Formats: sequence, structure tokens, C-alpha cells
Amino acid sequence: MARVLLFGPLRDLAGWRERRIDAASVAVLRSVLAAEDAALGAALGGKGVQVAVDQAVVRGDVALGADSEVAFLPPMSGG
Amino acid sequence: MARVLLFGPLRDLAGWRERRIDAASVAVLRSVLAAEDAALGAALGGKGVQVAVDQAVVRGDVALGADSEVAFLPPMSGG
Amino acid sequence: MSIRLTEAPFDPGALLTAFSQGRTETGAVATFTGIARAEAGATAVLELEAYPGFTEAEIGKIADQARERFGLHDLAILHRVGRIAPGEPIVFVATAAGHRRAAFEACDFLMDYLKSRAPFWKKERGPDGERWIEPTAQDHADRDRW
Amino acid sequence: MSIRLTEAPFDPGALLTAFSQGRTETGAVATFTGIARAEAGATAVLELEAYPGFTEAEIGKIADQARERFGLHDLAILHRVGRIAPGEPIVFVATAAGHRRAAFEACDFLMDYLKSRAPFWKKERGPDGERWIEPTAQDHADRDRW
Repeated sequence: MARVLLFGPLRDLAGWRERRIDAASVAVLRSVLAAEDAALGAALGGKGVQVAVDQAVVRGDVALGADSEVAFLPPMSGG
Repeated sequence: MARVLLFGPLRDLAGWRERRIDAASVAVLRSVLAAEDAALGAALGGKGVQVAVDQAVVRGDVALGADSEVAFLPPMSGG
Repeated sequence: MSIRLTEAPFDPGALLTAFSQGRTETGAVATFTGIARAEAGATAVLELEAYPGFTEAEIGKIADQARERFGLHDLAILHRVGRIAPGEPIVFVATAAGHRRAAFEACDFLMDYLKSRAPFWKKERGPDGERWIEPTAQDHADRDRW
Repeated sequence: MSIRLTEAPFDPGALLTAFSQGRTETGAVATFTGIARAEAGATAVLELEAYPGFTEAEIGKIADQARERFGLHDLAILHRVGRIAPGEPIVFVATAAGHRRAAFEACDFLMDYLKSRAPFWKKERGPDGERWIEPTAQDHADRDRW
């Protein structure tokens, strides 16, 4: 069960900030999320949205372990 | 009796910081000081030494009143 | 080097006191404090979100760049997260260097990064509701100077 | 606006605390603290002389220029005079503005003036005796940027 985190506008759109979801990879996770919330699925693939696995930004698909932390990071606003 | 102030290296050279001296103008004051200490007299006319009368920088000769404050300001070093 | 996030209001002066003490070889300490503006009377409340751990680590990478590039002796960064009321400090950056040019430039560089690209998400709540904020064109232009 | 000289050691943090409080319209506070360096282990003691009244007035003229040129909301300058031991703050400058570029530039501008042309006379007492110090070529170059 990966720990999935949403930040900023993605959190507002989804209505949650953190959930545990069973997914073997980031691509599978995207499918799971898009299946239950099409608007969120589209937003997660939106321009400038980065994905971090275990606090490191990754590109493309990445396998997830049982304790992986996956964060979807919309464009950063600065402080 | 004008109040005469020396700053920085001029004070070290003269060996005093403040004195009361009777002089009707800055030029007269310079003559009085040079007559008793030739090295100081030369230094007061040195490059970059400014004169302030009553805390305002003056150029050339200026008449002095009984309560005038005359300051000889060597080149400023900044803080 | 200290990089921290805090949910509580802070006093930038207390941070400068701690940062400037006992520095016999440091000639220059520059600081910057960013304060939440009331925006001409509108009672806007900022809400800043970070990704704890990730945000400090990303700031740390830029801080390491700054230390190398400007030859800093030390630096400190404290950033508020959560709800921030007008008049409250949002961010404090302090830099220590041998001479003032390096201290100023490093502080300026760090602020340009923090304001334009650091991992924060910023929401403003005003009388007309709430909105997520993106960096301004000026923020991007400032960042591009380096 | 506050421009002061002091013979006593001071804490720059306490000055920043006072300066940054209650500023709901100020987005940016920049500060600079100059600290007496030990100069690589030589136990040098600085001695700074000012012309009380004249020195504050001359600094005030430049401070007025800075307020106008950079649109400052406020500024504060405190400068030590007398004997200053290594590690002690010599000068503190704080600037408050709507945005950070103005606050940084004004602080930088004021420091360049203070270090190169302000009415102080500076003597250094080290193991090899004492000497009067002139501004460095770098100080003049910094000043000429404005």
C-alpha cells in the first residue's frame, strides 16, 4: 500500500491530502486514481505536475514498493 | 574664542582634540595654529582636509564668531 | 547551516541575535525578512503548504550552491507554513561571509529562489474567496538574473 | 527613520525585532550587520571616531536620498564609535520597502556609502602598533556602482 500525497490545488480538487492505495507502479497508481476521479486523473497528468517517490522527483514510470511514498507536486509557487 | 576640533590623524599629530582659540576667521586660525606647530599647520592645509564651521563644510575663508565651532576633518575613512 | 520550516509565528530579530553571535572571522551578515502584506487594506490571509522533508531538502540543494558560489561562512533559513496573518514574517534568510558583497548577493540569490521555485504552494484567502497563487513575472525575472 | 551612534556594544537582533514589528504594509525588510573581524588571528582592536552631530547629519542626507530613490517605508542605522573588539558589531542598517528588490538595493547602497565616505576616522591597533585606515579600492569601487 503506497502512501499517496497530494499538494496545493491537487489536494483541493481531490478533496483529500493523503491516502493509502495499492499500486505496483506510478502508472498503475495514475490509472487507479483516474478510474475513480476523472478530473483528478487529468489534473495529475497536467502541465508542470511532478511526481516524487520517496521524496525524490522521478520521470516516467517507476515501480512502487509496499512502503513507497508517492507525492504529486503541482507547479511550485515559491514561498 | 572659537572652539577648535581636530579629528583622526590630525588629532594624533597635534596631541590635542579640542581647544579654545581666539581668531577672527578660519585663515587667521590657520596662521595661529601654524605659528605654534608648523607640522600641524602644514597638515591642516593637506590634501583632502575639509573645514566645517558650526557643523557645515565651508570653502575658503570664513569669519568666526565668539561661539563658532571649527572642525578640521581629514579624509574620511568610512565606518 | 540551518534550514527549517515552522507553523508558529517567529521573531526575525531573535534569529539574527543567534546567527550573529560569536563570529570573530565573519565581517558581514545580511538578512532578509519577508512579511505578509495587508495588500492595501484587504484582510488577506496567506496559507502556505510545504512537503515536509522534501521542501527542506530542495532548499538545502540551493543553499549548498549559494555557500559554494558566494563563499559563505554560514547561512540560516526559516520559512513559515500554514496560515499567516498580515504583518507576520513569512521567511527569514541570513548569510554570513567575510565581506559584504558576498553576504548581500547570497541573501538576494536565496530569496529569488525561495520566492520563485521553492517547493511551496500558496493560497490567499481574501474577502472575495480563496485562490492559489503562482510566482509573478517579476519573481521569474528576478530568478533569471542568476 | 533612525540614525544613531553608540559607544556601547549592541545586539543587531534586538534592533531587527524593533524595526520589523507592526509593519502590515511592508513586505520586505533587509538588514546588514558589519562585524569587526579578527583578521586571521591578529588581535586588532578598531577605534572609530565620529564628529557627533555632523556625522549623523551627513548620514541623514544619504539616508534621505535612499528613501527617495528606493521608495523606502523606513530605515534605521546604528553605528558604533570608540573601541571595538573583534567579533563585535560595528554597524547595523535596516531598510523596509514594499518589495524585496528595493529593500536589498537600498541597504547595499547605504552600506557602500557608510564604508567609503561617511564621516568616520578609523584606527586599527594590532600587535605591530596602530595605524589610521583609509577606504579600500574595493570600497571606492562599490560606492561608484551607484
